[in-house]
Amino acid sequence: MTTAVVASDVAQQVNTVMPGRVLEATGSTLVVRPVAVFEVARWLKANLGFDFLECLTAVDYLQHFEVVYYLLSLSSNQSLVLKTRLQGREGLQVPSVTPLWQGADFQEREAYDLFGIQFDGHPFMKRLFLWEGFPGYPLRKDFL
Amino acid sequence: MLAAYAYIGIFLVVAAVFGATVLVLSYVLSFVRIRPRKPETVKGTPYESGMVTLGKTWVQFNVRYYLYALLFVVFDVETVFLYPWAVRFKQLGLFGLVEMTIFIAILLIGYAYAWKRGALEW
Amino acid sequence: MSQQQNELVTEPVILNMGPHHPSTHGVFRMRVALDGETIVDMEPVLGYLHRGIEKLAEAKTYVQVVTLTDRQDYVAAMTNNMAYVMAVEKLSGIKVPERAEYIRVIMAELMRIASHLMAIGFFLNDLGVFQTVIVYCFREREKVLDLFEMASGQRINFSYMRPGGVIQDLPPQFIPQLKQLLAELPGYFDEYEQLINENEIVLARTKELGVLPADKAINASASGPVLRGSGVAFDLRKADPYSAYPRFQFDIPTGTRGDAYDRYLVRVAEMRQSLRILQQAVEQMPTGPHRTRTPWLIRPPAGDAYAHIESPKGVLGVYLVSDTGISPYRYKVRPPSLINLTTLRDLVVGCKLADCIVIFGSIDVNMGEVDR
Amino acid sequence: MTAFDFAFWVLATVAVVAALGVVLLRDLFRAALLLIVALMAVAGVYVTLHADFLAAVQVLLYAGAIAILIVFAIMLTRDVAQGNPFNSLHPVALAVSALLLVSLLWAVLATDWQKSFLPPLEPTTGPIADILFETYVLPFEIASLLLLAALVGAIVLAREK
Amino acid sequence: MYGTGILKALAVTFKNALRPPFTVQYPDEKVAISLRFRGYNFAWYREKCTVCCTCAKACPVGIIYIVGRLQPNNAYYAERFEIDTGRCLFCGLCVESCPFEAIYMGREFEQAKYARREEFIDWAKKDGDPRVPSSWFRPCEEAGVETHYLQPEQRKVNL
Amino acid sequence: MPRVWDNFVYNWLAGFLQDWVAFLIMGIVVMAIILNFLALLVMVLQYMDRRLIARFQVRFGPNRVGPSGLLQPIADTIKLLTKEDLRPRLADPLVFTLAPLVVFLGGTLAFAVIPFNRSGFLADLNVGILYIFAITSLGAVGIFMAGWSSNNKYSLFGAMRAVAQLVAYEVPVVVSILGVVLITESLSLVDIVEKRDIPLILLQPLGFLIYLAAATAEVGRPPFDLLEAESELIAGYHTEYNGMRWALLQLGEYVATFAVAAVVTTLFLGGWKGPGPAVLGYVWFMLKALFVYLLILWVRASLPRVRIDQLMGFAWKFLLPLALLNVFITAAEALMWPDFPWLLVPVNIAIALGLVVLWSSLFQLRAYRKVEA
Amino acid sequence: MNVGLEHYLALSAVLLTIGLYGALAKRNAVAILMAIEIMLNAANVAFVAFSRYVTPQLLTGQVFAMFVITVAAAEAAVGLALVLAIYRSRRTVDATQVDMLKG
Repeated sequence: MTTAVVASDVAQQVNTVMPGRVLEATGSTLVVRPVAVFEVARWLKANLGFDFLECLTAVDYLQHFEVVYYLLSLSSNQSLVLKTRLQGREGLQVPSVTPLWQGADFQEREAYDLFGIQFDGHPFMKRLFLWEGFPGYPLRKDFL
Repeated sequence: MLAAYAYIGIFLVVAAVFGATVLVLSYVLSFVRIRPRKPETVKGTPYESGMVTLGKTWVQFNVRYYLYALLFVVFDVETVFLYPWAVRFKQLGLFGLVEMTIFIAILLIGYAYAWKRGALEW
Repeated sequence: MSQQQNELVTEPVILNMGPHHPSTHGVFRMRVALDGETIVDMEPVLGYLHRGIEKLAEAKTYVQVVTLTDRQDYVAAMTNNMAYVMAVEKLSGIKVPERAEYIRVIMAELMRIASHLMAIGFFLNDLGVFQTVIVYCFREREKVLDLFEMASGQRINFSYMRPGGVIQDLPPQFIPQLKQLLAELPGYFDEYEQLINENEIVLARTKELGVLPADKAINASASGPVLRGSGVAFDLRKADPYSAYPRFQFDIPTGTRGDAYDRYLVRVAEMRQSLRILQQAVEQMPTGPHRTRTPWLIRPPAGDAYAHIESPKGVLGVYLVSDTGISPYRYKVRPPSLINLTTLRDLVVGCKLADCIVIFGSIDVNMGEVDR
Repeated sequence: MTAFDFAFWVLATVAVVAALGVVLLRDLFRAALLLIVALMAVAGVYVTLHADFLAAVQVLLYAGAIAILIVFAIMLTRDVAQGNPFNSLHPVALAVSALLLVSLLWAVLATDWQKSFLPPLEPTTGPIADILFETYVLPFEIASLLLLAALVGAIVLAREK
Repeated sequence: MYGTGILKALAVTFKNALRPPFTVQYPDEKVAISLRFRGYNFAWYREKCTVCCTCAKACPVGIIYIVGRLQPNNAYYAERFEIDTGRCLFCGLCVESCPFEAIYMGREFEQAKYARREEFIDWAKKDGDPRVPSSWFRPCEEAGVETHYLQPEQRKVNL
Repeated sequence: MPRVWDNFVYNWLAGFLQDWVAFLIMGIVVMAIILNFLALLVMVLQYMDRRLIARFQVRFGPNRVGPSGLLQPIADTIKLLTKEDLRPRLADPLVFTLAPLVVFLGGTLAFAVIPFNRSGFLADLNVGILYIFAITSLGAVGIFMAGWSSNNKYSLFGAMRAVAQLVAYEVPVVVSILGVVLITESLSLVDIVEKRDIPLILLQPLGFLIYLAAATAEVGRPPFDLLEAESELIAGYHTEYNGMRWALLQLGEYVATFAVAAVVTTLFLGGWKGPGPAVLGYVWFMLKALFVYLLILWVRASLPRVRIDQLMGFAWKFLLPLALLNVFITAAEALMWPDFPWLLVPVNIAIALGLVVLWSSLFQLRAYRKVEA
Repeated sequence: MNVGLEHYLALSAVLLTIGLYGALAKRNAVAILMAIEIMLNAANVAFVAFSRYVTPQLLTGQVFAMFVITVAAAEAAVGLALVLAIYRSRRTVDATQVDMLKG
């Protein structure tokens, strides 16, 4: 049975190494600052063994966008939800985690395609499903 | 003997006419409105999985094709010598066998060389 | 390779493989750069089947979305249904009766068999067997689909599961026929193995081809037979047991080398394990209600939920966000096919044109799921 | 005119026209195809000379092998698009060739050839073998050496590395 | 090894060549479909329908079109009950949602028409037509009907 | 003069016409019969193809047109005749049109020398075998023309593969027949059939296997159908062809395949020989040839396609050495037992099996993936 | 006039001339090789014609023709390989531009 790690414990550990990155920790959900995503993810991968990025997605909450990373550790069979919140609607930028997990490649491109979130450091930030020049980002709540 | 070849020559002509007739027949059918003829730009484009062709079609090809052709030419020449040998083998006897063994052996050196140098790899 | 050596070889041909190509399993497009027959670069181009299911779901009620999930992975719709209703149940805290869990497991395992049969058939088709294996595989798949039709009334788009259970109990003829199928199928699987496993040409074409090392597979978030073919025994049915799976005995078949042949072997072995699970499920089948009563319009509490199951293609996750409305605020699918495709470029570069098709076939993607 | 004469004239015409096409056509690929036609016509000429084994060899080797080698070379050197132009020596070459043709024809017609009127041998395969493997053993073995040398040399020249 | 695998493969195809075909001659021969088959030809019962329009609301693609008229006895009378079967998903949510069991899926599958508009069918005008209701979601319909589907082995094979 | 013409019709014609006119009329009539027979044969073969493949795949195959779908080939022909004529705009029009003709001729001309019966042949050449090899390689030139002129990348790949295949398999084909020539001391197909009473497959089992494999490859039949590999190249060299031109290409391909079957029958299976009166020779020949064709078909229904490098490797590293060995073994046998007694049959079969096993353990058709340095 | 030795020799001469003209006047090295093949064929025609008309019972001419074909094959293989090698280093098959020995 995959156990969900207690986020507050993780938050404590992260805070000792990199203070001020974690915004919130409830249940198994760790919310971090957008700029810190890559650092925290790297730390999580290296220290807690989260080697499997199961799911990466984004949600439009109108006031902010939330990028959700569902992490899995195959060795210890633990899961953790990493979230980050991007304020505003234009010029959204998050560091890409593709260098850490190749599996983020298409998922980040999909998020860019459908939400317009730029992932800095992604090697090939192009639209995935829609063609270049498609107007707008269809999964945003203000699209149509 | 020449008569046999004459038949083949006539056969060549008749077969060519037969093939051409089939093509012409199909062509003629387009005049009697049985075969449609509605040219369109898209119909004239080469099929490439439904996308527009990218880049040139007639591009330079890999040299490996040439190496194979090379080997082929050499061994084809060899087989050409083998046939008269095979026909007269029983008269030639052991001497013929030795002769051909030397011939093939020399060529096999080349074959082994080609194999070793990777000409037989794709 | 230095510039000097490369001089006569350069000038790659750019070739479009797809979208209208006989062996791209739908509408996948690969833009391939070839040097002679060798692939020097490849770029997958997706989106030819993008229907915006995630956007559509935001305007449908929770129950109506079930009909959309049928159309994601249309060769394995039952598992899509299951992942979705599990997410809804998780989100709104609906309990599922025991019998419904068993029915779901039976359906999911039958679906796995049906999907793997199709994968094997098309894999062999990509290898160039003139349609023969695919016809055999479809013969067996039809029998599975007959069972589905018996239970749900449809052969492809089942819409069989509902939050809280399944729409309708199994018909009385179902279990006898399932038992008959369970008795028949191993013989057919033996036949495939006889046809394929030792065939020298198949071995020559698939062994050591498209090798995906375990660490790379994990890093690329590959899942399903692709991951297990690389030797990682990761299966959500064991790792995070859901539904009635904790009650069944089965093994996780894994490969050793991670090549195309291993992925094929894993699929066949998984079908046999599925038969094992089905056998146990049929024997243990409890009685009781097939569904808890749920309101027609479900209004889950605000929040999000992520449910994942082991679909035939890999880890199928559904992420649902609710704003207490009658339709999902956000419906996101983690499509295993799409993410398994991540490694395709690395696997394909350096191979021959023909291998490219085989590797793609061995990954077994479904474009409906990739593009959604 | 006998059927034999007719065959000769047809074949000779085809051979000459195709050969002219090889030289004159701008499209190198078509020129190569015409070369095959010319070689086949020459094979036909061999047949009229009762050399049927040689004719088969001609088709097998020339039209089947050497022509394919040439086609490959055309594809590999990618100059099909540029065509098959003449060089600056074109007029000189024409003059030299014309001179040669005239002198050769004069030689052919002026000489009193010692013809024999014995019937030709038939079939030819066996006698060829006799000559090849008894009289010309050494040239035959040397031919294999030549082929070996050609093979090795060509592989050395054509390899990528 | 040594080509034995190839021989085995040939043996398998030969063995299968001796089996009867598993496909059917479709227009002449039809495989029986299951009782729950969710197919074409919706069975709609006017007498049960109260024109509550639940089915129209439940339809994920919104292709059910109902016009009702209030009768003197304070009941609604359906003047039109149209389903654009050309766009139908055959999901059966209309059946599932109907509180009065007035609509059933049909068990037909030959749906081809010559024009799209012919797929737009007003079931209210087909009152007298024979109905082939599917038992999907209405298990009561299952009683008394047997043979679920035809086994290929039971079929008479003509080559 | 072949005996098939030496009949009463010819005598009757020669009675009031000039000799060569009678000859010509007779020739054209016989040839027209052969050509129409070939066209009809292709229809039968195609029908057989589809029906039998369907049997291997546990389905029906064409069965709607006519009784048991017998009229399907005719329906197809009518359809192909009335197809719109399409040619890619940038294609080379002349070569594009001529290519199907060349392919057709390459297949058809081989039948000029194949003896269907003791006297049932058009011409008996002293170099019959060489003639067949020379002519069938012409078909590859036609395929190359077709692929090249289509201005389509898939076609071009198919064309290159076709020539590569020809280049690889011509040599094993030619060498594998040498054993037969050694035994019969003749290149004439009629002589070869007449010479020995037992089918040569018994004396030359290895040669038979090599020839069948290599000739299948040369005409591009599965598992060596790389030139039109539908899972990779869509349709290969004939991607851009349709209508009657395509039909002619297909005709040529089927005829070439049947030519392989006919050559196998003639060289290895004893040609027209069989019990019964002389007229039955035709029947025996056709039965044997169709049986060989059936073998090719069966393989097609069962086996996957090999890859291009494996294809070439198979020809050069497997078939060619074996064929050469076969030649020398046969030559040694011819030296020791010039009459090839019956005793040699089991010996040769054992040698063939042993060599195949030995060679396949030396050379495994292993997957080969080039590791880039 | 019946076709005899002179006709064949004349055909040989014409083919030789065409080949020579092509070999001298062409820019493309592959085209030059093709012209040379025609010349070799012309020589072969002469060989076989002599063999037929001068020594009909002795096929030395035909054997010579076979050797010529062998040489032609070797020549084509090496020649085309040379062309390829030159093409590799010079990116051209224009024989007039190939002046390697000049350095």
